[in-house]
Amino acid sequence: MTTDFFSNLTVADAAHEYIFHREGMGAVATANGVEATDSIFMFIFWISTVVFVALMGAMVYWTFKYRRRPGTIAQASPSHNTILELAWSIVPLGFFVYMFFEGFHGYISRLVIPPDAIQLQLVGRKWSWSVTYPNGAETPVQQKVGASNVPVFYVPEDKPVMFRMVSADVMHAFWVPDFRTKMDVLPNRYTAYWFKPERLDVSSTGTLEDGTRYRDHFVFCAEYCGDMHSEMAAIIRVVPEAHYLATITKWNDAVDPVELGRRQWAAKCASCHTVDGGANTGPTWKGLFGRGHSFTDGSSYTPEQMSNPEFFANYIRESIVDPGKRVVAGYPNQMPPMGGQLTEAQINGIIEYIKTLK
Amino acid sequence: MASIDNRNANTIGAAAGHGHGGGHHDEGSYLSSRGGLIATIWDWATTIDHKKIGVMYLSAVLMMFFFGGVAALAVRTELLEPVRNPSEGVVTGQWLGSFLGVESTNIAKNNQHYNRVFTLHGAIMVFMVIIPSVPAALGNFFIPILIGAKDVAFPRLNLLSWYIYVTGSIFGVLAILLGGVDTGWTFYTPYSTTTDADQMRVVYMVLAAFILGFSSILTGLNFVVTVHKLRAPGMGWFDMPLFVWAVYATSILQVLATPVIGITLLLLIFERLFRVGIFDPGLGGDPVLFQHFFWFYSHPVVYVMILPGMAIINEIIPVHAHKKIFGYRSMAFASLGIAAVSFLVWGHHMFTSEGELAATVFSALTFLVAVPTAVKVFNWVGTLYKGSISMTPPMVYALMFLFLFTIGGLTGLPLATLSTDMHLHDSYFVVAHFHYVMMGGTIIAFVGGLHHWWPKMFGRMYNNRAAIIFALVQFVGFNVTFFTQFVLGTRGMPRRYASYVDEFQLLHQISTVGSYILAVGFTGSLAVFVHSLLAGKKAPQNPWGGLTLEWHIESPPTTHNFHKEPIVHHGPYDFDTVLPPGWDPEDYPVPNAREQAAAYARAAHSHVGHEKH
Amino acid sequence: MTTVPIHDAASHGTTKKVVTWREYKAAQHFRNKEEEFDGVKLGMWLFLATEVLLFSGLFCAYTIFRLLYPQAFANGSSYLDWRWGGFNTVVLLISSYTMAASIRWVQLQQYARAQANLLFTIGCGGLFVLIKFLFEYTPKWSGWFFFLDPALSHYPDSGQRALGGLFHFVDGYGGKRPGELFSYAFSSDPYEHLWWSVYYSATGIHATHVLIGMGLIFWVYLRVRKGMYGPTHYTGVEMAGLYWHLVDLIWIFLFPLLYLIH
Amino acid sequence: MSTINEHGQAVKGDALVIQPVASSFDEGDPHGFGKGHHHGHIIMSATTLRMVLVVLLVFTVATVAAAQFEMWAQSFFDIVLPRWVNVAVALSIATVKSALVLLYFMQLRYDNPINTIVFLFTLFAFALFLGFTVLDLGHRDTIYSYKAGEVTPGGLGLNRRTGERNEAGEVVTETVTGSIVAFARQKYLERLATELGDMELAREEFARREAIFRHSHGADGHGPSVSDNNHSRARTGLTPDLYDAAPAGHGDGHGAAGH
Repeated sequence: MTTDFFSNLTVADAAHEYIFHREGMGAVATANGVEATDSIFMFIFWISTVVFVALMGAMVYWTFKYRRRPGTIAQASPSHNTILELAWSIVPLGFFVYMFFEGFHGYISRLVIPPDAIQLQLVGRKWSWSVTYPNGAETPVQQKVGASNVPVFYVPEDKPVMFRMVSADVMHAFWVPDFRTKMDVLPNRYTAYWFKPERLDVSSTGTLEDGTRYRDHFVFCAEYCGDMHSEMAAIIRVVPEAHYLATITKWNDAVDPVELGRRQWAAKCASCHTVDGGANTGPTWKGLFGRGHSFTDGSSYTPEQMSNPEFFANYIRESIVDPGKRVVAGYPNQMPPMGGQLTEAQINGIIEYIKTLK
Repeated sequence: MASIDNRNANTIGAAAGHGHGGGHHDEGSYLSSRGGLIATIWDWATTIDHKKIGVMYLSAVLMMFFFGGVAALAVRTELLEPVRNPSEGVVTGQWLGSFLGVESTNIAKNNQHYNRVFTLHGAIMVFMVIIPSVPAALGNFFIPILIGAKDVAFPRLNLLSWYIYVTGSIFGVLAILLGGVDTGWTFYTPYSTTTDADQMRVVYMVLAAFILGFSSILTGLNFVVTVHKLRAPGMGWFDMPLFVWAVYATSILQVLATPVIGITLLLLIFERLFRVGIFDPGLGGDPVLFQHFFWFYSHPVVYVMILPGMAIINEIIPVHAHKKIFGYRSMAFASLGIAAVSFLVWGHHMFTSEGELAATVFSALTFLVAVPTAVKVFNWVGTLYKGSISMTPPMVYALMFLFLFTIGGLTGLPLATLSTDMHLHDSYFVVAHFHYVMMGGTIIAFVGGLHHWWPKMFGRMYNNRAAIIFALVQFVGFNVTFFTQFVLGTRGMPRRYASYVDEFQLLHQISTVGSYILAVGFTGSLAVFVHSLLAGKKAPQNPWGGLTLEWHIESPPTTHNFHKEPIVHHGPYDFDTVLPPGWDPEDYPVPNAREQAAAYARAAHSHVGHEKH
Repeated sequence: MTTVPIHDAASHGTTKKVVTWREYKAAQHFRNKEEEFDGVKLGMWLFLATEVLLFSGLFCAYTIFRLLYPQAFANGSSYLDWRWGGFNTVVLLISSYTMAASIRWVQLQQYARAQANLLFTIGCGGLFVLIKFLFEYTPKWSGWFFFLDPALSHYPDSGQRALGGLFHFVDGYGGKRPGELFSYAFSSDPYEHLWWSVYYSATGIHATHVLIGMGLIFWVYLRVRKGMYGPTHYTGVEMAGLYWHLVDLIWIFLFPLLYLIH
Repeated sequence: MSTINEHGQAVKGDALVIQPVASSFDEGDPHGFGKGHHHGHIIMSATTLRMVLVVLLVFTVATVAAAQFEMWAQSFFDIVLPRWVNVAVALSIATVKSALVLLYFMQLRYDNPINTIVFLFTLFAFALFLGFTVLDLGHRDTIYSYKAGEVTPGGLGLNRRTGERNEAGEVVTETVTGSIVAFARQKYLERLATELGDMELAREEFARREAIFRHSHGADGHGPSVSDNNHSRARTGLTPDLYDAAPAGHGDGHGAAGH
């Protein structure tokens, strides 16, 4: 496919396509700002290529031409040349000034958020992303990327979207390679990230069940944050605006506690707790209801205790609000207190959801 | 050692010394041992001879390079497969666990192994290999000789910094033996202050970096004083070889920047032990403040790493092209300029975390560094023009350096540009960029410098052809490994990832294959050196025809380097007017070669140029 | 095989025999004693540069947090008594003077006076550290006051005593500790623990330097007693002096920053 | 092939010395010791040293007096000086004092200029470090003001280590949400409640003790005497009655714990 693609392009476009190639999507999405960033990158790329080829050409040619011959020494040549030296100091400086200003313009346009941007709250935590929509909805949609299920965030096409970001624990960085920009997500401090997704008229990565076309973009965590750093991905799904509005309304409709709990799990717990019995950073939730526990402080709960719904609910609640208090033997005391990030209804939902995992 | 013992130099004069202060002169090579094994070891362990200390640094650095390299291979091997989910039967990474003695089917645990190994690789390579490689190993050996001194200014301090280096390395190894550290070599807070909260190993690793910083400070301090106070008569500032200039600039950086990492790591230790909270947002502290502290040191330290690499190239190119270096003064000032500007640009490591104002200022300043760097590259290539270029192994390495370092330098431009860095920051593009600079620059220059000075250090030649072949293997392996990573980076591969999405797999696999080729290349070079020590031909005094002071003395040098204080009468690169010592005037027709040869003969054991009598 | 022992003048210093200042010869790679002295002094200044930059991190942390949380720093500063700080400043200044004077006495071969000055300097350092720990750190950290502490009379007596009444406990006063250890109940600014983090880090590292300086000066004192320093060779005294003055210099800035401005 | 002379001209301006540097170079004294460049031995005069000490002590008194003047001006005349005045005065005096120490005690005035250069470079590096860090952290709100604020004042909270270990040998932690300062208040209040057996009593006792401690060190934390970015605030040091005629809550001696 790529060969076909290349044959229809000029060299410059082919290089651009190769450098930023995304499987199934060609070089780029056409999101806002991508073109400006790519053009300054390609400008630097071509300047660098010319300089590099010239320098290496001179180096190789002279190395060959002036190779050592017995009985001769180097020919006389000036050991310095002020004009030449000034020239090759000042001319690059001119290019650098241009690069700086281009980069600065692109940077500022990436920072100044359009007033009509849709505002979403984004929280990064070890090791997942969660987004709260303006109406309070959170995404229940998940997709498997690599080994993990990652959340899928819906955004409308061709509308500016802004994330106000904060981290719940260590530093993360929110990077969407297709949008060519990233921003660190700091604990206890807000940062912002905005983008305007492309129009969905170029190509799409798929079609939803109802026939809606969409395009997916990977989100990666780019600031090293621990064990599952590389699993801390998400997907931004660009859909038509009508579909976006309908979807987030649907998500926010009253859902039964089990479904609410499942969504919380998907958004905030799935990176450490499996529901299928698999091993992970934290204990699996499968069969948790009614399973005896022993803790690192030597105490233990019997299966009978854990089968008592009230006792069980209290235990789960305590584990969410104050996870360091009783740590299941064999697991690290690594979970952050989640009390501030979950409503009572959500905690209740999680408890109900766990009960269903037999 | 026995094989290279006891070889007296036969090149110039073995007459009795009459140096300063009537000191006791040992006319034997500095490598000569006296007495048995124990005595020899004791002699080396307590030596204050800068050459022996240099050789000890060299062996330690090479050993650490081996460990760091093995870790790198482990990292690359792990990345052959995109995802390691044991439950899906893709278990490429599990062997990494066994590499660390822990096996697990838990994906988080396996990722943890990966994280520890890349931290190990980074910390070892930065703190224990690249920083001390050129200044502490080759610098210790050659700085005093190049300026005509008997030793560095503070020989015992020099030995102390070697032992501090060893102590630091022991703490580092201790941290590894206790299970490894997964903070990354940058120790970013709050991750570094909260990970493995009950364990001491992160503290040990931080302490190791702190102690190694001390070693670095003391070495730098020593060199600054040495260069100021111990230059031979007649050697003005602008008569110094450019190697000395660049190491001098490096030393200033070491002295001025390293204390800041000292206090940073100290506060980090306080943070872990007492949770003082200065860097911890959990306590109202500021993680970005840590980054400022860290990069105020660690950006200049990038130049602590690359300037010595440039320093070596400054020596190799003129000597092997028999050509006066182009633009001596601009080279010297470029070294100082790079050192000065390097204090102004640390914020470019933080474009995505710092404020907009600082990012803009730092971006503008960052482009300034590119100017002196570009000047240096132009000057090196300019030196080749009308030279008499001999394709010896050091020259091959120098040309490789030019190729790789130019790529490394040019790819710094999109990283200095704000908008493109927003995309490339913390991606494989950055990884490739700094490997081109640090490895393609410093390490390649270091290996090239080793080839350049090996005959002088150990008195043995090596097999030129084999050395060149392995250099080319390294060249190929290096580019295959790291050029692919540029593409990975622009396409969206973040760094420090134990797993990745499928579309990156092909490039990752190419890169991994490249790293194996690279390993073969370095192993080959090691074999060349070992063969040289065991069975190499005896090295002449001046195998390459250099003019700087080290080529005026025996190979290997005697304990006191010079039999009497040298007096410098010509510049370090005056190939068009001065006959290289030990060279036949018939073969080297400089205008006054015959007269000079006669002058050498008169000054039986003098070491530099034509002394007045 | 040649077995000429490798031996040079620089290693003389490590032998048991005391080399008096008259006999002292420069290390062999230096041309003469003056050249060596200049070199050592340059090295010392470079080392002092590293010390200044070590403290620069603390000054930087101070500035940043002061800028960000001025109220916390004003509150925190108000717990410090300028009189202890001022007294300690005077102690260090006088010790700096006696240190400088001792160099002069060594140069003039007045060894008894030089030794007395050196001992006095060490004493001043000791007094500084003692005051710091007894009257400043201890009450704030733990609420235990030394019985001579004039501040003691202003607080309600909880009746608790230790070490035979040498220490009095004031309930609620202690707990002014850095970071996580902070447990002082009556503070009103949410960032006050950061002030204590900066305070203890800065003064603690400074006090460590005072202790190291005292050790250095004692080492120099012993060597003066052995007659190793004199008019033509007093490198050690000079270097210990430079170090001590630097410690003083740091305190000259720490004192107003921590005790006086708010 | 060029001659030496031609070369000599060709490279003139380049630093490399081709001909012996006979004019400026004396082999008997290769480093020019005879030319007065050596700065090694300086014997300070006793008078100078004493004068310097006296000046230093005077400046110490001056800097303390300046700080006290501010309080005095406020408590008697209700003049509130801008915050920077005190800072500027104190730091200026400190700079002068340190300059004296450097110039005389550390002999920079008489010494080899290279040492002064080293020190100035150090200060320059320090200035860069401080300047750029402040440039960043002091201007986070260049575009949006909300980026400068903290989400939770005093920190996100943490798992505070209690200093105890459980039977398994692991460090026992307790969860703190929000600032450790607020947490310390809460813990103390709970302790009082346990001692006194009643929360309301505990609150009263807490308020009583708070008044004592607040007043004693003079940081009221509220009211008109609070510092902000622009105004400094008077305070009294550890001895309350030095500036204050009638300290409140001081008479009843044994109010505190120990019941």
